[in-house]
Amino acid sequence: MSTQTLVGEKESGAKPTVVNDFSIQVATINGSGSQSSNSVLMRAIFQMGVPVSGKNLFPSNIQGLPTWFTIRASKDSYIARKRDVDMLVAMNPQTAREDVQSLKPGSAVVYEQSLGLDNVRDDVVFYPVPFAELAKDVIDEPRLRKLLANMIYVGVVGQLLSIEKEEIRAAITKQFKAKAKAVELNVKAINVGFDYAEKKLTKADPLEIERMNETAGKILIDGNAAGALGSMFNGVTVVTWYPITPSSSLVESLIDYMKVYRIDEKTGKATFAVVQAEDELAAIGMVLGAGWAGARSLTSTSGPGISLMSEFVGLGYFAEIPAVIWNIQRVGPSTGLPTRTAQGDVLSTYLLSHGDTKHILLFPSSVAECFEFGGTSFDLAERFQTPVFVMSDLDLGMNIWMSDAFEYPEKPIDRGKVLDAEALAKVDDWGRYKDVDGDGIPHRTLPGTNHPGAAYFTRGSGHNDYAEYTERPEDYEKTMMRLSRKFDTARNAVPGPVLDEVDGAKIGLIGYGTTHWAIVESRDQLRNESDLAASYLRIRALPFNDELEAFVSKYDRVYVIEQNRDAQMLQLIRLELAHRPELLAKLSSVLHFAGHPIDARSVTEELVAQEYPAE
Amino acid sequence: MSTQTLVGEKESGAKPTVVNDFSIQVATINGSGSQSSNSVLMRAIFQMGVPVSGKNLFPSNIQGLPTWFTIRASKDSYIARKRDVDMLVAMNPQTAREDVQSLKPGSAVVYEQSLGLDNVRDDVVFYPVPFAELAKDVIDEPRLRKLLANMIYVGVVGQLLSIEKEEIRAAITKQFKAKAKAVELNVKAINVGFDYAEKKLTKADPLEIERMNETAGKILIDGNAAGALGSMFNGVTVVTWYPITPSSSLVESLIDYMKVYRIDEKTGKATFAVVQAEDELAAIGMVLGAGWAGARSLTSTSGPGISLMSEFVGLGYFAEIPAVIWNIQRVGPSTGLPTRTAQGDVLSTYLLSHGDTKHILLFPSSVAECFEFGGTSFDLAERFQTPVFVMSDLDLGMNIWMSDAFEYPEKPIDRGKVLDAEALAKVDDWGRYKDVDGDGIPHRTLPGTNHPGAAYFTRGSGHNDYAEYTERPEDYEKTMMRLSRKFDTARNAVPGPVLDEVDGAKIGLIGYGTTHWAIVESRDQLRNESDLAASYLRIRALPFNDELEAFVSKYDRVYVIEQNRDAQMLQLIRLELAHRPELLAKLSSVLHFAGHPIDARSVTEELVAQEYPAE
Amino acid sequence: MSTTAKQPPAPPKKVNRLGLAQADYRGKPSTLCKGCGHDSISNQLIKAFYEYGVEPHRVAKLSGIGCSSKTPAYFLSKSHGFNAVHGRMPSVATGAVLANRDLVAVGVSGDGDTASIGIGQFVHLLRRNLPIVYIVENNGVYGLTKGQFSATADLGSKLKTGVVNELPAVDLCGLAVELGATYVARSFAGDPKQVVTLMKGAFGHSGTAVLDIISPCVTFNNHAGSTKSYTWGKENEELIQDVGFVPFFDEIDVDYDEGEAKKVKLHDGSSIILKKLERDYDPTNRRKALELLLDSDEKKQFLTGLIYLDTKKENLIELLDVVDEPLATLPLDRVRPPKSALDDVMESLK
Amino acid sequence: MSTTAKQPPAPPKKVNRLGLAQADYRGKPSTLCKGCGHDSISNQLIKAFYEYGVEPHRVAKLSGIGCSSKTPAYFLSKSHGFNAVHGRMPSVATGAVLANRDLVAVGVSGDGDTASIGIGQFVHLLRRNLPIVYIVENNGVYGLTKGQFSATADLGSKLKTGVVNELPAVDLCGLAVELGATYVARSFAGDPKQVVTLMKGAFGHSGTAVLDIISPCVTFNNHAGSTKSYTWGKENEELIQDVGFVPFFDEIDVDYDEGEAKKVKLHDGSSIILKKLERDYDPTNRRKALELLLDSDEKKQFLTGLIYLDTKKENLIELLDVVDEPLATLPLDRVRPPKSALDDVMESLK
Ligand SMILES: Cc1ncc(C[n+]2csc(CCOP(=O)(O)OP(=O)(O)O)c2C)c(N)n1
Ligand SMILES: Cc1ncc(C[n+]2csc(CCOP(=O)(O)OP(=O)(O)O)c2C)c(N)n1
Ligand code: SF4
Ligand code: SF4
Ligand SMILES: [Mg+2]
Ligand SMILES: [Mg+2]
Repeated sequence: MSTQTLVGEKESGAKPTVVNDFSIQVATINGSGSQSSNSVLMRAIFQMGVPVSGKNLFPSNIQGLPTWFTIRASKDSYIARKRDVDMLVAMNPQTAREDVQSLKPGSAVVYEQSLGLDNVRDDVVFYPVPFAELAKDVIDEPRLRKLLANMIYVGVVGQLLSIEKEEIRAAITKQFKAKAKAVELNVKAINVGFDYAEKKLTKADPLEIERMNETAGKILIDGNAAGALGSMFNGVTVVTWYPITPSSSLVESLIDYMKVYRIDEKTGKATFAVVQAEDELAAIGMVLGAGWAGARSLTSTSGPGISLMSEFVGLGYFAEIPAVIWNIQRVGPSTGLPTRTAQGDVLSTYLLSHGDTKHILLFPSSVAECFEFGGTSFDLAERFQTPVFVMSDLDLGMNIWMSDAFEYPEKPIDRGKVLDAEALAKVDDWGRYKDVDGDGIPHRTLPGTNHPGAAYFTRGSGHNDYAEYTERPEDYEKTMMRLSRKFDTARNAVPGPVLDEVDGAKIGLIGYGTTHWAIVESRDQLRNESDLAASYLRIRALPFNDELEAFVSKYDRVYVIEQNRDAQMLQLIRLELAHRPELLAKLSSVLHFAGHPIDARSVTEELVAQEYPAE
Repeated sequence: MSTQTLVGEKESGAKPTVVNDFSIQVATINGSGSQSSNSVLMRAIFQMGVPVSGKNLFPSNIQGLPTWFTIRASKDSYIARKRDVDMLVAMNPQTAREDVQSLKPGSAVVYEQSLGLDNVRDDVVFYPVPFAELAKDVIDEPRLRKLLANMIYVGVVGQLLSIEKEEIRAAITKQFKAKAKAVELNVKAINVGFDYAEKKLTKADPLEIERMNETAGKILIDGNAAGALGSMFNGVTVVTWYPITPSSSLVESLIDYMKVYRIDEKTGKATFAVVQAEDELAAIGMVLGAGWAGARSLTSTSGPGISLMSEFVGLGYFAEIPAVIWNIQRVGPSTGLPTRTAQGDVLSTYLLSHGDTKHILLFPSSVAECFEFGGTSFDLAERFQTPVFVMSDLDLGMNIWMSDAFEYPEKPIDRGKVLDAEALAKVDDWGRYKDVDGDGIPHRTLPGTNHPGAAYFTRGSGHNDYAEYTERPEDYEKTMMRLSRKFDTARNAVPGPVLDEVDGAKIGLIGYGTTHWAIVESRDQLRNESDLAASYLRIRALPFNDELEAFVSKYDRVYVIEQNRDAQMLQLIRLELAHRPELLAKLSSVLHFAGHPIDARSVTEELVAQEYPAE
Repeated sequence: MSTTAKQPPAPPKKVNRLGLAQADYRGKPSTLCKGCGHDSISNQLIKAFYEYGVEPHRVAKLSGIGCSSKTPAYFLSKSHGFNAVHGRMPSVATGAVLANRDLVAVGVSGDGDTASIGIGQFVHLLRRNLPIVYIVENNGVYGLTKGQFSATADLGSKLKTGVVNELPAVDLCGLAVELGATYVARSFAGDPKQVVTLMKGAFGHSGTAVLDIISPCVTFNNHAGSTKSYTWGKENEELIQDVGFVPFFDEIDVDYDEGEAKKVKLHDGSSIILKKLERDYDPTNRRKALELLLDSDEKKQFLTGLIYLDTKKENLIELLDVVDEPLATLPLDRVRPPKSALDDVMESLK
Repeated sequence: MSTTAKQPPAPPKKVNRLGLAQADYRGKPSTLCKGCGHDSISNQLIKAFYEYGVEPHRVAKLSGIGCSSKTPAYFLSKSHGFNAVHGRMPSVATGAVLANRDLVAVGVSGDGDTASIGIGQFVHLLRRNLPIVYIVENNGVYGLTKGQFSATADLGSKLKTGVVNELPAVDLCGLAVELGATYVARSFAGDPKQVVTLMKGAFGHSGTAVLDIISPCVTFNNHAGSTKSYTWGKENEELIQDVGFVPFFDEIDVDYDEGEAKKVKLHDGSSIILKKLERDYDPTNRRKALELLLDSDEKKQFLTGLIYLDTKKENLIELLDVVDEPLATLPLDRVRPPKSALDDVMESLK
């Protein structure tokens, strides 16, 4: 059932070779400084022209607990998580035995010699390395030795996989920028590892990195940084936040970028304001205040923060105030698993707040889409005068993804229906909440507008077309029906689904967000291994548009693939298609919700099991 | 189309008489002291043995804005709102003309003479009364005159409707308890009104109150007081709250009752603790702390408070802590219409908090059920170790309903699976979150339990069977699947739906909460006026059990009747029945969501329109 | 010593330095109880804005939820207003000022809105020294939800229902001085001269100006159970009980001099003691201000006047070093870096 | 003046007045960074509980979210623990104590948990004088989310990232004294003698006891950019930057006398000045306590010791006048009034 390509089997008659198609997992302890080693290793492979992706599985603490970083090399450019690990670098005594146990036969294990792992099993390849000892050759300072031991494994692994030393050196230079001493010491460590492997280890596994040309022009970036860039290049001016994993790095990246690229040349002053709020209630309150006053304003948070924002978001919906909220989803409920990924907030975010509320949600699948939605989210928030959520997740937000370089946004931004003093002068009988255009979207003015008729009173209580307080049933009903109409208008204004249909396919797959990458790969597996063609619809936003119904109509069975327990998107699809009950019987779920990013193999197995149920 | 019974038409040949079947609406200004007059009028009718109900439509301010109090007398014991008003008492100059305009022809209008309303239209009966003038005969003090003018209209209306003076006097005595001076002054006012009507007004409307015997043993009470009583008689010990309309009176009643009935005889100390919290986040936090420590603990709130509780409620779900939350729903979103009724929080409360969460919801329809669910909510919260919501609304909570007297709860309360030191000693290898019984419900211990093995650590982060911190996928999945199982167990433990099926009916109606009373009446209208038999299922809780599916299966068309814009319960029903798509086509909605309580006539009209669509 | 009824001032024929009449600063008719202290404060705001001469379109009126929080609808109809959610106005105001630093932000809140549910946001607003005039219409109760105690209710005070407040009052001025506000004053709604003066001072200040204004709730402090209850209520106790009748009161009006202590009788017959700061009091000494507040607290007096002033501390907008123009309306070319910037970043990620 | 490494104390063979060994008060192994001040405090709690002789089953450990808030798992395994949501532990603690007044409530929080997101609940906890020992493990940063400033960060302090804190620090002891806590102390995690003594005093107190304990974060205060940075870090600045490496530190240990001021060097090379209260200082004078805090603030010192004590004020449980037994476990016949009561009520509604 493996999709790994075995090369060279024929030619040499010797051990098969697995080229550019495997995962390396480094098991360490967090806070031990292995992050840069992992980056260097990944980048070196990337520089060899081989597509890579990196996933960090880290604990919710700062130091001393197990961490696994997995680098996937994939000649086919698959960048989802690969379920099986092919090479393990076992540096963590706490988990080493269990880590080794969980490998599939034939895997390779590089490990700290003193851990004595070679007695754990005999169907994997062991490469013992005395890292601690070797580190002494690199540096005297005992604390730094620990650090450099990590760099030594990069050397060892590099040698075992035939990664060119020059590329590792280049990666180090990139990692440590211009810091000569650091570069020098780390290169020294790499060499020690390389030499040791060359002299003392006998290659006995099939894994190999071979130069390709698949990464030219590509970048490596995490989704949070990409979202930050997208926001910066689309005019964000007010940013508020309260730190929470896995969302903090979005704002932290944004600050870093804006300090460089958003300082006014003439005055040296900032064209933005960032405030670390006292909590998420304050963060969203500030965003709404700023949105009301006309700024492109965003905040970024995760589950607990979303829950805390609930009351204010209802105000945003009802009083019609633009706001952008990035929800970098993590595993809930409650504090849940703060450093694990999920798509568990779809329903609760869609319906966030009491009363009849519904919100626009965007689901980026890629870092490029994080960049793109950095702008889309503002355009929609200002056009529809409502909170817009960008539903990313920990996997997308914090892991390292390969992507085409982002394209510079050439088109102007959409600031929606704002009347300035001049425009207002031309309007007869303006009312803040009047639906003049029939699309449910009224016209607004900004505070500070120098026109005697510009002022209006914003409130979360009952209001009429002129923003006056009212408790009249007919006024309330009118406002609520207009809000419904506005939401309908949004159906065709939000990014529509992306379709990839296959002639003759009997089944359809529906995915969204980070599920995408496992689906892409799984479709290939299904076709290649089970001769099963599957069309694919990727949802990019809520509310749905009609393409969903058309898609489901076409296929015999449609699987909604998502990362939560309760099949949350499937539920929304059912509601959307309730007027076509005959379609509902076609729908079922593939769920993956234990905190690790979804992988293609699990999807494929589940789909095959559902398509060909055992008698 | 009127359901009013016209009596005496035959006998006298004179004007038809409408006996014990009409609504009286008193239009005043809030803060003007008309509340007690309205109560006296309603109670007098009640004491005449005629079923009554009272609905107060009041503004969200304290003084000076229009208020309408409507008393319905119904020989058939209909206690829903009646859409049309039959007699208007117009005391408020601000709205008098509009109020008169909105009457149906033939209605009666008692009004302050100086308002000169008789030129507004000529198809209603006008009874001008110089209330301000008359009040001078009652008392000198100018401010008190305003008050007593209100009591004078009770006399006028009483005389016009043939309410026995004795019963009004008795109602006054009840209202003002033993306060001799107050009773005396008010009785004087009544007499002035009575006399005036007798001497100066000519009865020209058909309305009449005639003695019946339909209220013996009945009580008049609002749902909030009923819920308070139910809680008090079922062992509530810790109460926390933050004032918010329309929920405040639940806790305020509870305090009043407990101060009398829950003071320890021997010590004079309270067997309860009430804390006014600083906000709803604190209120729910206290409830969870108390529930964790073993108390029956409740809080009461409305929409904005529910939204603020979102984060904590997720903790309650995931860490499995009993809590009872009364959601006295009002019109949302946001601040909405704080003094208007709605059923708009069904979806958001059911799914409250981020991540995969679901909660038990109870939907009382009557004051008797508020009383009953005062106990049921605790039994369920403690049995299922989870937050339980009682979904009342402003109409039920704050209006005056007639009911059979409540029955004393004889059966013991269910405190769920709690292990004390003794029980724990008999348990082998206890784990806080172990599913020993296969029902998904684990066993808990309370802090303070004197047993070395009793302690465990409660957290909203990942935990295993032994309440230990874990980030392991398999532990997380196990916990989440157990929580799902537990929720399934609840399906048959919560109050099941109440069925009233009619032989030969082709359509079914589904209602819940206060929709009930309009449905009861509408079913009679449908049968009597349109020969349309309708079976009825009243939902009393979420999650559903299988009776829902069975019910929908039986009928050709099923209408879900509710008071929100988005057909929230219908959506949940669709999801529940998604595995039987053929049932979905049967479902449609009757919605009523402008803030006034739903009435039978509107339901009937809508159902007839949907059943017999115009060509 | 007497509290006299006050007539609403006749509209002046004059105009201010902007050529606007006082009427240009009016709002919609109030829907509060007759005699409510909050209405006095609205009138004082109208007067202060008029006299100070602020362009209405530059003002942003912000509030939370409560009777007090409704008042922004009752003044300055020509200014944008934002009635937010309960207790969270400070964050909304912060966002608005970040977006447009040219706005003159006026926040109106109640003691429940600020000291109960809102104390967290209030504390952090103070720390940030956001440029805003923040008025607390302090009546010690939740007016709009019918008279429960707030966190500024005095220890031992008693509700209509007989409930006694057993918890200490939060001193908002003390908090404000301690936590970073740079203009801190206390006054009484019935002292228009002082209130208007303090308001105008606040308009001129560029940092957080807290005005804690005692503003009696005529409805829910008028409890018959109090031994000091208002004569009329007392006599007719039996009658007015339970009927939901809200008697009309006239606004209280006081006038007293610097350094003077004045006992003011409230509608319910109870009284409070106001003590006006001496004319030569130096409000720039933080330590001194805190000590004075402790003093007056011990003497059960309300110290009125400008208690603390710091004109040197940078406000939030200055700290953030943003451009001089409103961020909200910067043109695209100033908020979208050039293509070369993206190229740069992309290069570094390759 | 020197800060010396401290060995974990050897487990004593002795037992306390309840016949329990110190080991009976231990918790699970800590997962905090080596050298974290919070671990010192956990050990001090173990020692204090042991020495004071509290039955572990009577203790309820409560916390919010943060590195500090994790610590209740690391002491007293035989006590129930509750790790609530971020910043809202006070309400959970209040509920638990209301339910069972026999519980000895120990709350552990961080400065972010208490002074940022949690300041509202903290203020109201203080007002209520809930019987609880409330420990703030104060490091001026958000440890668990990787080192952002909290509201107790000192003005002008600088993060690893170079960001400078421009906002004034909230003085939790000042707030506590002002708002109603009845036992207020400050200490330093590296001074076990003083901390343990203050903890034992707090166990004996029946009201809100706030212990503001300065507890350095070895990881996120160890910024290479500081001019005072720790020698080792300084030398190898280039290397350790960017790598996510968390160096191990030994816990800081100090010992100094009453009345003494002591400069303590922190892991990052910066230092703070602790000033121990004089032996004859009388903590029962609120006014004096507040003035002292102002003094030490002006001198940029941290005043350590028992700053304020009020043994007379009723705590929340006493105020509520509840029965002596835990409410949670009252038998049904004491919490369900008799049938006659319901009959009464029904009669009144007829
Ligand atoms: C989240 C939330 N909780 C409760 C309420 C109900 N509520 C409205 S106003 C108010 C108190 C207002 O008191 P205060 O701020 O002192 O204003 P006042 O009416 O006394 O002027 C409350 C509790 C609400 N609107 N929102
Ligand atoms: C509602 C919410 N927002 C944000 C977070 C993320 N978070 C976890 S701990 C923490 C700060 C902890 O700081 P502090 O209380 O000072 O504890 P320390 O780690 O420094 O001991 C934050 C912001 C969260 N868990 N919940
Ligand atoms: S209830 Fe009190 S605060 Fe509210 S308007 Fe009336 S007098 Fe003013
Ligand atoms: S990050 Fe700081 S506060 Fe957290 S455990 Fe490490 S040293 Fe302690
Ligand atoms: Mg108030
Ligand atoms: Mg901290």
